[in-house]
Amino acid sequence: MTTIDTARLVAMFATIATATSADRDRLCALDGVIGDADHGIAMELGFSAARDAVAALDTGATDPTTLLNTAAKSFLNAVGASSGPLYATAFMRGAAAVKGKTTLDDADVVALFQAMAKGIQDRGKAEPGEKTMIDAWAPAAQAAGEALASGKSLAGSLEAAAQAAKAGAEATKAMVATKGRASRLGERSLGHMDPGAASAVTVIEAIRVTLTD
Amino acid sequence: MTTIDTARLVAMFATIATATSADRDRLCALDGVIGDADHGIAMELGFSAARDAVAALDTGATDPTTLLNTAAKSFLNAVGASSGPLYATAFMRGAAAVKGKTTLDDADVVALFQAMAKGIQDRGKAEPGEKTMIDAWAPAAQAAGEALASGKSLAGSLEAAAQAAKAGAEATKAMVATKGRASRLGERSLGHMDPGAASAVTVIEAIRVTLTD
Amino acid sequence: MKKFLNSVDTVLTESLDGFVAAHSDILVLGDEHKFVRRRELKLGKVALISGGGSGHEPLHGGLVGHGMLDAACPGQVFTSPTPDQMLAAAQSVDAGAGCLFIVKNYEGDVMNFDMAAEMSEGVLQVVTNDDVAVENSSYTTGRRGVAGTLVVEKIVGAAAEQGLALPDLKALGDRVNGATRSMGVALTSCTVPAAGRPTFEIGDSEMEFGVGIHGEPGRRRDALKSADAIAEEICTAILGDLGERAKGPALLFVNGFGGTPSMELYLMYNSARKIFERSGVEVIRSLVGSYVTSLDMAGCSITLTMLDDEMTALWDAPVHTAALRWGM
Amino acid sequence: MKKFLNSVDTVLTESLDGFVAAHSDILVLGDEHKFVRRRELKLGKVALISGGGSGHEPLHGGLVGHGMLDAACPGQVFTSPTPDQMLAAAQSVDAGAGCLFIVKNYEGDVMNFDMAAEMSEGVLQVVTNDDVAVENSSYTTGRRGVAGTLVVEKIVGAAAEQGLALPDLKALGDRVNGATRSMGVALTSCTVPAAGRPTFEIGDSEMEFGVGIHGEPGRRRDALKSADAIAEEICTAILGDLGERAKGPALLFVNGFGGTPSMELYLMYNSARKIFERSGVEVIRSLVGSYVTSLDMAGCSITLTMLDDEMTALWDAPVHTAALRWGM
Ligand SMILES: Nc1ncnc2c1ncn2[C@@H]1O[C@H](COP(=O)(O)OP(=O)(O)O)[C@@H](O)[C@H]1O
Ligand SMILES: Nc1ncnc2c1ncn2[C@@H]1O[C@H](COP(=O)(O)OP(=O)(O)O)[C@@H](O)[C@H]1O
Ligand SMILES: [Mg+2]
Ligand SMILES: [Mg+2]
Ligand SMILES: [Mg+2]
Ligand SMILES: [Mg+2]
Repeated sequence: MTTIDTARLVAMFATIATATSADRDRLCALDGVIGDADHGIAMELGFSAARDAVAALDTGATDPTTLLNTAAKSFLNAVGASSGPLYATAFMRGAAAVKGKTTLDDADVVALFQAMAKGIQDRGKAEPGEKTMIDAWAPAAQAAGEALASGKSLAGSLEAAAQAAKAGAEATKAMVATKGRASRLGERSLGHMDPGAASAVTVIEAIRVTLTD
Repeated sequence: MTTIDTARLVAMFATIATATSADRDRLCALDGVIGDADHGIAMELGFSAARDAVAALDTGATDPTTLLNTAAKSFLNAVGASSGPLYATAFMRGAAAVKGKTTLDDADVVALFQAMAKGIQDRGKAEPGEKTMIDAWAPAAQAAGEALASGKSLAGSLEAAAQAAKAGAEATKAMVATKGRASRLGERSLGHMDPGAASAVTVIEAIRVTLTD
Repeated sequence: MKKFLNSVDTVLTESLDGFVAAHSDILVLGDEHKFVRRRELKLGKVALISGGGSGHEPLHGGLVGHGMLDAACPGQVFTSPTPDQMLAAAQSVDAGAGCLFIVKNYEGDVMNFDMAAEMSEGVLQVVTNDDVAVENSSYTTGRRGVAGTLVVEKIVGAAAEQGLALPDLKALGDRVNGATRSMGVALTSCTVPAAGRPTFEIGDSEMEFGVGIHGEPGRRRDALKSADAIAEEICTAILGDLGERAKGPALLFVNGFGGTPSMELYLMYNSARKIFERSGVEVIRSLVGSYVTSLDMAGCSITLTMLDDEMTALWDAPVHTAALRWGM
Repeated sequence: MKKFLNSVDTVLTESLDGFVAAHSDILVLGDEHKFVRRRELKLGKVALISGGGSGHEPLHGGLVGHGMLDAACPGQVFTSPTPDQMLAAAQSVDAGAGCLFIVKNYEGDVMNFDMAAEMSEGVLQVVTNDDVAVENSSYTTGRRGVAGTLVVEKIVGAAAEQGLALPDLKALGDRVNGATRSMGVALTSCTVPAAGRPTFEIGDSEMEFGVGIHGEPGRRRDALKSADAIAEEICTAILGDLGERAKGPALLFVNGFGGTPSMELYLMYNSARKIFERSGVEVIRSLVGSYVTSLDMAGCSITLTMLDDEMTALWDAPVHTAALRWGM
């Protein structure tokens, strides 16, 4: 049983920020194909802001809920793109899911993770199969829950989540956006991975790495 | 001694119109080098309008002054370029110079011709040497006057005028416009004939042809 | 890229500084360039707040003032403003009667305004979606909100000035939006300063038919046609979409995208007006100019709003903003 | 050439028809498209008539109305109107107190207006020549009349509305013109519809410094500089030309040439204002927008008019035209 405290969540945001920053150009390029080429910038900006905001907190005096809400707000106000409200809502819902806890056990982390996915879906109202980040987040959240229920550790559960995210993102290549953003491209969107799904893989992998060792 | 009546002036405008129309593209091309490429269009438009206006007159009931004023007005209102007021003034001054006459003798025609040149100069305030139509009209008017004074016929006087115009237009090639329109081009205007001087040669030649045979 | 600028990073703040300085009689700039608001507030009046990506000037900042918006939040170029901007604006202009957000239908804008609305008390929203060109675009689910947004802001702004309550203003805004249809065409691409090159490639004798105000694709790429043929197709799409409603008094708004001069806009207006009137629309109000732009894009859109007496009176009501002014 | 048009021969008449239809509340079109005049004349008021080549819209037709021009005569693109137009306009708007022609200093315009003036009774003229870029150009002897013409028309228009007599209006117009300096820069060429291709070639990172409003050459072709550097050079030229007079209250007018959007104009305004204020000019009135255009040319001009109390009050006086409107 792992116990995640506030300090570990601070480290988590630092890792996500480093990972999305490293991934910036690829994400912009993916967004350039079916969107407006700024997704890498949005993710870098958002997670750098979140990292800095939570790093400034007094970890001893801050619970996970406050930390996650702080991250949400700073992400939101740093990014004018769709990904701003989507990730901000994710973290706010995660914050609500662990309300009252000072440290998080395996089930708490998985609940937080699932609340994040739910938050993205509620905010963006996208269904799986519409070629959005939901195609990575929804299967990842489901896989994490199933793994935990079948007795896996947090490490095993997040491992399952990361793999499901990767498969989900991969699957967006075969999707023709039928609703929303890239739908005007029709067949042109075929063969290209959705940038938000691609970045979700990066984010989820960074979460897995920081929360499981 | 030639006697020019109103009908002959009608014919004169027809000939000028044909000549300037035939010359249109060359004049536009010349204007394209140092101006705005519309001089041929302006001359064609102006003299077609003048031709049509005087052709509509009852020659029996019209004196030269009225005919010339009609030509002036129609030229003026057909052309929005500088050449409009310049030629309109020329014909109005010509009209004034022959006021009261029903037919024109040699001296009348030369006086009309000189008044035209004076009108252009008064309207445009250009001095000889500034690379304008005045560099054709002023020497032409002077040559006509001198020829008549030295006993030449109208044919001889207009012949002298046409030759002086041609030489004057030729001379504009060597002029750098120092004032007015083309002056910003500085040395760039060197080597090119002024379009207004070029068309003056055409107009004067058309006048010579119709009034002297 | 040929633009007047010093650095792509400061384009927005410098332009906003100039804008507010030039109109300091009626406007005030919020901290950190978060919003532009009207100088004189009116106690007890519902506050109207709009905003969106920059690059559409004079929308929305140029529509702030008496009889129209109370505040506008400028995002980065073609990017939604963030909720802290809306919240700061709301805090600054809320006069005790609540706020109405007027939002163009783009996913980023809608989600950001939604979040701001959820974080506030007493906020309602009107989402405009007047563009009949496409049902979904690269930025929206459902139709895009384009030039018709100005009409909504003017009419709702006048009603707010007259003291209408928040729920009624929302209903009015939805009604005006519902009576409004637009469609645009681009002759050239815009160039986003940060990108430094044209958003899309377009041939010398092509046009993008049904283009969005961010240069996003429209119905199709087509050969450049005559003004009459372009107007015919746009007006037919608008009339077709309005269906039975396309009869009687209307406002005709021909909007330039930034790179098209007024001579051409009036020529398009002339074409469009004839087409609409031929089919039973009576053009009783007109607006022609570059009000909802797409940076330096050459092109225009045509907007038709079917008017009733109330809407007409509100359109005519006094307005004093940087871009629209009459009656005062 | 990418323009909204049906045929190059009908561009002007179609655009004018649209223009007058869109503003039929205040404007009337003269026979044969010879002029545009205000709908309501004022008995005993001096009639203000301007005009010039088309392609500079909204100048001059957009400046016809209460408090400004009584009539405007549109020529062919970049070509003077003809005297019959001025005469028809004068006949239509003369209200018994004479006419003042306001003419931009171009040889064709000056000669055509001169002829019209000679053919009329009771006409005086103001010839504007605010452009400090060059002393003579391919169209003028002496300085060109450019965007400052709008300032002359506004201030003289207000005075005419208030009943000033013809000689006093001429004196006022000359005084405003004398207090006004402008200079422009082009980033792209305009394209004259009848020509069908750009008036001049210009490289991707070049600008034409001191360009005229017909795309005629300016001081020099130069590498495209930052907005601040461009503003610095223009403002310095204006200040240098004004000399001792460049102190105290002024109107700063940043004018777009047709293809430059408002975001960039306000950025230039921001630069220019700082430069002027640094040197003792106090910007108390501002105007930013595309008012004196050169078809679709990208670029802008900066105009400074040194104001006294009388001129300021006349600038502020109510005006109701298609392009400028306030106070009514
Ligand atoms: N309604 C939505 N629901 C879920 N994800 C969405 C939605 N809209 C956009 N996205 C995701 O956001 C990504 C684009 O994000 P980003 O480029 O940062 O924002 P924007 O599209 O505003 O520029 C898309 O690839 C997609 O995965
Ligand atoms: N002030 C002037 N005096 C005499 N001739 C002039 C003057 N201005 C222009 N011109 C003549 O007019 C010619 C150009 O005429 P045109 O092209 O028809 O008019 P615009 O210059 O208005 O386009 C010049 O080549 C020159 O000969
Ligand atoms: Mg994007
Ligand atoms: Mg974006
Ligand atoms: Mg010419
Ligand atoms: Mg010309």
